[in-house]
Amino acid sequence: MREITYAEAIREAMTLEMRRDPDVFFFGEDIGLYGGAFGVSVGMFEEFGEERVRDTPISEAVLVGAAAGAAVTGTRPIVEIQFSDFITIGMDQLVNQAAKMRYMFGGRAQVPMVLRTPAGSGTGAAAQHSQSLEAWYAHVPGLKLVIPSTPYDAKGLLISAIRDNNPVVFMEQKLLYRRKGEVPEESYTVPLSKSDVKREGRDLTIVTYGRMVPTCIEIADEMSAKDGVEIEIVDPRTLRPLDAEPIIASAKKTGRVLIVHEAVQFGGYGGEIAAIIADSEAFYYLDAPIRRLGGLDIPIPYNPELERNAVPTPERIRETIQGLLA
Amino acid sequence: MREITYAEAIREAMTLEMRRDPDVFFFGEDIGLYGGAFGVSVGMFEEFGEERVRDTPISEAVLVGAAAGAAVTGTRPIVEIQFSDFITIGMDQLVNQAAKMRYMFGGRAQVPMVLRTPAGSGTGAAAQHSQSLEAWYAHVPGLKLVIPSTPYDAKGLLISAIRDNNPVVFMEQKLLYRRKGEVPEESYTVPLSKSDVKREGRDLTIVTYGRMVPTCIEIADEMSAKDGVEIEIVDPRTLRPLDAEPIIASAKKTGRVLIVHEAVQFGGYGGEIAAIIADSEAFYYLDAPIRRLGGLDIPIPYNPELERNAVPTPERIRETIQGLLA
Amino acid sequence: MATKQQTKRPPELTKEKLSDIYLKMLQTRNFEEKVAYFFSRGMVHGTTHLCAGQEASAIGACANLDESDLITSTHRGHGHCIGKGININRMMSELLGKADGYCKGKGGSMHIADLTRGNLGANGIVGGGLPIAVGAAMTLKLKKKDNIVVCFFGDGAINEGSFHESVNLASIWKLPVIFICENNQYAMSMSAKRSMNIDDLSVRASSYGIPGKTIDGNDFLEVYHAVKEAKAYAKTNGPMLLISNTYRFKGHSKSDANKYRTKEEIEEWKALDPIPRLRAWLEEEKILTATELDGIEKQAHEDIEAAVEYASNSPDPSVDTILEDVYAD
Amino acid sequence: MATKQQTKRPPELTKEKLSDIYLKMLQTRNFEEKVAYFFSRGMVHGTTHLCAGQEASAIGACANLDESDLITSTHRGHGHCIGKGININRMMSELLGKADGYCKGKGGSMHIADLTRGNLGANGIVGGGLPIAVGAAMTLKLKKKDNIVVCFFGDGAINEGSFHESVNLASIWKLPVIFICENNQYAMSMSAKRSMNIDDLSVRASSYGIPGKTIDGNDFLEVYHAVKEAKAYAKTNGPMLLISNTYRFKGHSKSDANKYRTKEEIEEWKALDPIPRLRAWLEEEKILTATELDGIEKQAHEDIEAAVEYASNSPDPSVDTILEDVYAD
Ligand SMILES: Cc1ncc(C[n+]2csc(CCOP(=O)(O)OP(=O)(O)O)c2C)c(N)n1
Ligand SMILES: Cc1ncc(C[n+]2csc(CCOP(=O)(O)OP(=O)(O)O)c2C)c(N)n1
Ligand SMILES: [Mg+2]
Ligand SMILES: [Mg+2]
Repeated sequence: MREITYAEAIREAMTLEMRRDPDVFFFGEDIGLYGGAFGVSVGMFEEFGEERVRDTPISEAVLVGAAAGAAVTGTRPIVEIQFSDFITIGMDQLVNQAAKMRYMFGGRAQVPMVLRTPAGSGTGAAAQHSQSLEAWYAHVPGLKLVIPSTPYDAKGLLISAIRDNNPVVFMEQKLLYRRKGEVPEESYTVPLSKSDVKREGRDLTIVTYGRMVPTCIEIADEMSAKDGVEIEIVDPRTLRPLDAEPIIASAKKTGRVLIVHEAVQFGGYGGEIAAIIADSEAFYYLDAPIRRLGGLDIPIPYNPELERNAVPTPERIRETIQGLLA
Repeated sequence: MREITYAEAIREAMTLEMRRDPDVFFFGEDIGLYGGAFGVSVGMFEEFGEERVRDTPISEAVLVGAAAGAAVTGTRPIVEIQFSDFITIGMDQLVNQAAKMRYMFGGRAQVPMVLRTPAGSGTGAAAQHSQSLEAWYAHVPGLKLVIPSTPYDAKGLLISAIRDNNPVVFMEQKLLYRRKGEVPEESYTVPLSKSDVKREGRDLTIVTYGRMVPTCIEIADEMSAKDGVEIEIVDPRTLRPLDAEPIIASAKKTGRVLIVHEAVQFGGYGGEIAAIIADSEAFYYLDAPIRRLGGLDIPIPYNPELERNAVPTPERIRETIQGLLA
Repeated sequence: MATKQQTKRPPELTKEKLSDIYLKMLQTRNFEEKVAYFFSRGMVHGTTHLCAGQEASAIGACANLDESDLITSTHRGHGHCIGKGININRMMSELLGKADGYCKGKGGSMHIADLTRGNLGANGIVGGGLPIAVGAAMTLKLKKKDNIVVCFFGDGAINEGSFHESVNLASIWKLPVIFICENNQYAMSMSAKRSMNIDDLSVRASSYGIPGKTIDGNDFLEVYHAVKEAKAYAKTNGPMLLISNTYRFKGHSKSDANKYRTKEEIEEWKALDPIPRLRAWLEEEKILTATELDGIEKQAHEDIEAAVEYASNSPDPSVDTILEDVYAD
Repeated sequence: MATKQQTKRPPELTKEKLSDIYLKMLQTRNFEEKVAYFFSRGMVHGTTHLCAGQEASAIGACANLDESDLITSTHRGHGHCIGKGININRMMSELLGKADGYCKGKGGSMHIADLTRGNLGANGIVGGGLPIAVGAAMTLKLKKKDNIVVCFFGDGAINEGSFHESVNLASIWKLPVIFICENNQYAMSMSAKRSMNIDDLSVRASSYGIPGKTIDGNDFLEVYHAVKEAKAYAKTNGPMLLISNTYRFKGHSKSDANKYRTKEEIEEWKALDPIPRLRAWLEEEKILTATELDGIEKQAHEDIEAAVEYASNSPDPSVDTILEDVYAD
């Protein structure tokens, strides 16, 4: 099958939906002629024009809130926040408005918006441009939260997100933007809230998402070839509402669990996964403590070697797996 | 000993520190003549005058950021955000500026500020005024996070927070403001990052904080009297950086753990506690899955009976304990 | 104490329309008196923010709107709701947290919304409605609808960043929004004088290259005319900022000792109460007779009694519904 | 293409001072040329934002400041740093992520700060520095210090809510802050014309009842004078807003195809390059001879070479330091 990048897959999802549904439109900083800070939307302005692909001033609070206001009145906006770190400026609008409108209004409103935003470290942009704050959004009833790990998932999940009638935070992974994978040309959906077993195995379960998925798969393949260890990798893809069953089932099967994410470990999403397993039937099947490997307890540093070490490195992942299997 | 309320204890801490240290000052919305939305600062404007007790416009972004700017230049501001839900508007300043300055600047800055703010439901103020978002702050390196559960702790912890050289988010509990407890008149500190065993017991550990502490103690006392069950209650008090040892020790001792908080369970702080236990030595001593009891997966509703049921009720806590002991 | 209401009466303000307007102002006042009573008796938990004194501003603005025009409101939104044609029975039910309330008891005073009539909701966040209004106007533009959005907010909200970002965005995209700042002189205990270094808040329009105008918000006709003009302007030219000067007679919320303002000041403004002013004008202009006006007052009273009756008979929401309404299918 | 620099020369601008100013402008330019080179070769990871073309604005403003005056800067802050007297060796080291950098390699281009000289730091968040500047001025006020804060930000930042909240708060408390908007006509690809419905951004001062003034930011003397006046004003009266009109010669950051502006426009502005303009004036006014000026140019060049040398010899930070510097004791 044709291979395209993660960024192209995202562009394709937006483009297909905008062709299909005149209510879908797109706005954000430098997404027009410039094509977005990461080039994700190159060419969309040319295709759809300035009514549906709108460059905005640097005003994240109104961007997020306007998406909610547009959505609740009958359109399907996609708003891009240039780096996920800047959602902080629109946090009230996202969490107090978009996420809560439906409930506060007794179910008599819906807010079908998508907030697309790149997350993560690894680009040398330091502390204010490199965070992975998905744990925050995962904690907010009313929001959905999606983090795709492959071009295929990115396209299918984004189409689902655009069609979904709720506010969806769609966190893209900077370090995956240029990564290629097989993606059908036609439109298709990958359902939200469906965890995906990205690799089957019997010896140990890794729960991970986003950019850590390919890293963990590589390690797993390597260890399979070298040591005959078979690691199962479960990728929740939608972090809220979470489809926990496949995670619990895998933990039951392997009895050993490692949770990996780039986000700061303390207070990170991995805590929720660990807690769910520790309070599930799988508890009785565990042969070892539930291990987590997240980012160090620091802001992301600038120096490349420090930056690399601020998040789980392949070396540390390997070591932790070995520790768990020992 | 003299008994005063939680709100009075907080006022006393601020007042004593402002008398002691001319660099401490205080600003926020309606904290002056009005005395604060919850009356916490009544009389302080009269004592310290408008240079050091400053009413502000409704502008949470600059309030939080100005506290950081004042702190990094040599004063010790206390900023009050009228409801913790409104920190969302100042989130960039708190998380991208205040919390990260020191690290980004290679340790060559310090930001000794305190952000005081009331949190929690139970006052009939509905979804936008009732949240418990401590999990967010707990996830941010560079911040400290304190939630006191008694008037005694409130006073001593706030004095420590004011003297601390880092940005401290000090989340007060609305439902505790009017609750009384013994508090010495003189100045004293309760150290940050020191978990406190609020009640000793051998049969089960409850880890909880804030307003759920008195509720859990009452239930524990009741069950002790009625069923002879002895519950140990550990209150971390400082949620970041966490003193995990006493929690792990208690889990080892009792073998059964329940984590209780008002915040939405999914993605809540309880996940971190559960994960820490599940990855500690205590794992090997557990006789039952680690149970959590947090808020339901909804925004806080208005109707009083719905509101009461949105967070762990004494009945549900009791049932869960019984389930764990069964 | 001028009764300025002598401004010309436009033809569309028929007797029926004006009767309805007067009725709505009275309904608002009476509604809130009931609400205040309930709160003072502890019959309702939580808090509420009364707009008594500000009715001309709310009702006068909304009198220009069709059902398909949109509004965003605030924590002090009872007048906006009634102005936009809400069902009072269900509004009262919501205040009492009942199942028949607009939000099934989940929203309460600060979150009443009626999307079927273009009311995008009150808001518990000061300044929270402005970005939503801008987004709603984006929908109107995208769907080429000939409607407008009226965005209400206070003199406190005008100092939030969201005001600045919202008005700027609306200005460059020429979105059909009328930003109405109801300047009741205080944001909780903070007076507009202390919170801003300017006297006439309408100067803020110039930062966005849009027209700004300050009006007597206690004069129904002045409000009506200003919003009428603004509506015509907004449809073709984009946003406008109106500062509607007014005053709240009651405390900020149920717990307010009013320490920050004087009795004299309150009395001065009470003399400018928009309701008797409108009545006086309606009589002077011989649009309605004293008897007719009395009749409307009685009607308003009865409507609210009926609403209380309705709300009291409405059941509490079942706790079983607590998990519903978080996500749409 | 006027060389307006004929404005009167104040006595404190001695030959030495002007030599230093010219040197700093050149150092900034040369510094950035090196940085651009490093980035284009992939010798530095991450990104950087060059202020080439804007040096008069940065250095001209800072030339008014003592070490105990404070500044907040932006992502495009190299000129502010050098203007505020930073050690260039350690600044270059930081850009290269080295242990001797101002931030020990943890901050990089977007986070250089030098608190010992009143530089409160660059900022990766557009508009992020404004609230910090206001807080810094609160410290000055509380401690009764006779200093000011200069807060730099861009024409993009002026649309952030933080601008509005910050200037308003400073205005009511009469805090000694000069808000300097360096209007280089673009925020990334968004022109000021498209992002605002106004031509002269200084009108925004009127929203806060403070003075606003627009100046030619490529004219060193004009900048110098305006900030001198503003400084005197700010110390007794509170904040002021200056719009410093200028232009960035380079793309927004290292990856910018410059699609949104024309070659012609760039050339027009290059003709207004503040560095040759200052040189021409210094020569015309016979303050410095051509030989002296050449000497300064050589000096600037050597300073940057030395900085590169210093930075290259500086070790990388040890990975063992990664967990340090999160919390103060
Ligand atoms: C973001 C935010 N900050 C603070 C509050 C608390 N609060 C509620 S209403 C209010 C005053 C609002 O003043 P104004 O905008 O003038 O409206 P008014 O109450 O006068 O109608 C305050 C401070 C809030 N609800 N939201
Ligand atoms: C809050 C925030 N939004 C967006 C960005 C991405 N970004 C960085 S610089 C920039 C343009 C800033 O424009 P301006 O303020 O005019 O400064 P200039 O780059 O022109 O010096 C943008 C959009 C950011 N860093 N922070
Ligand atoms: Mg007001
Ligand atoms: Mg610019």
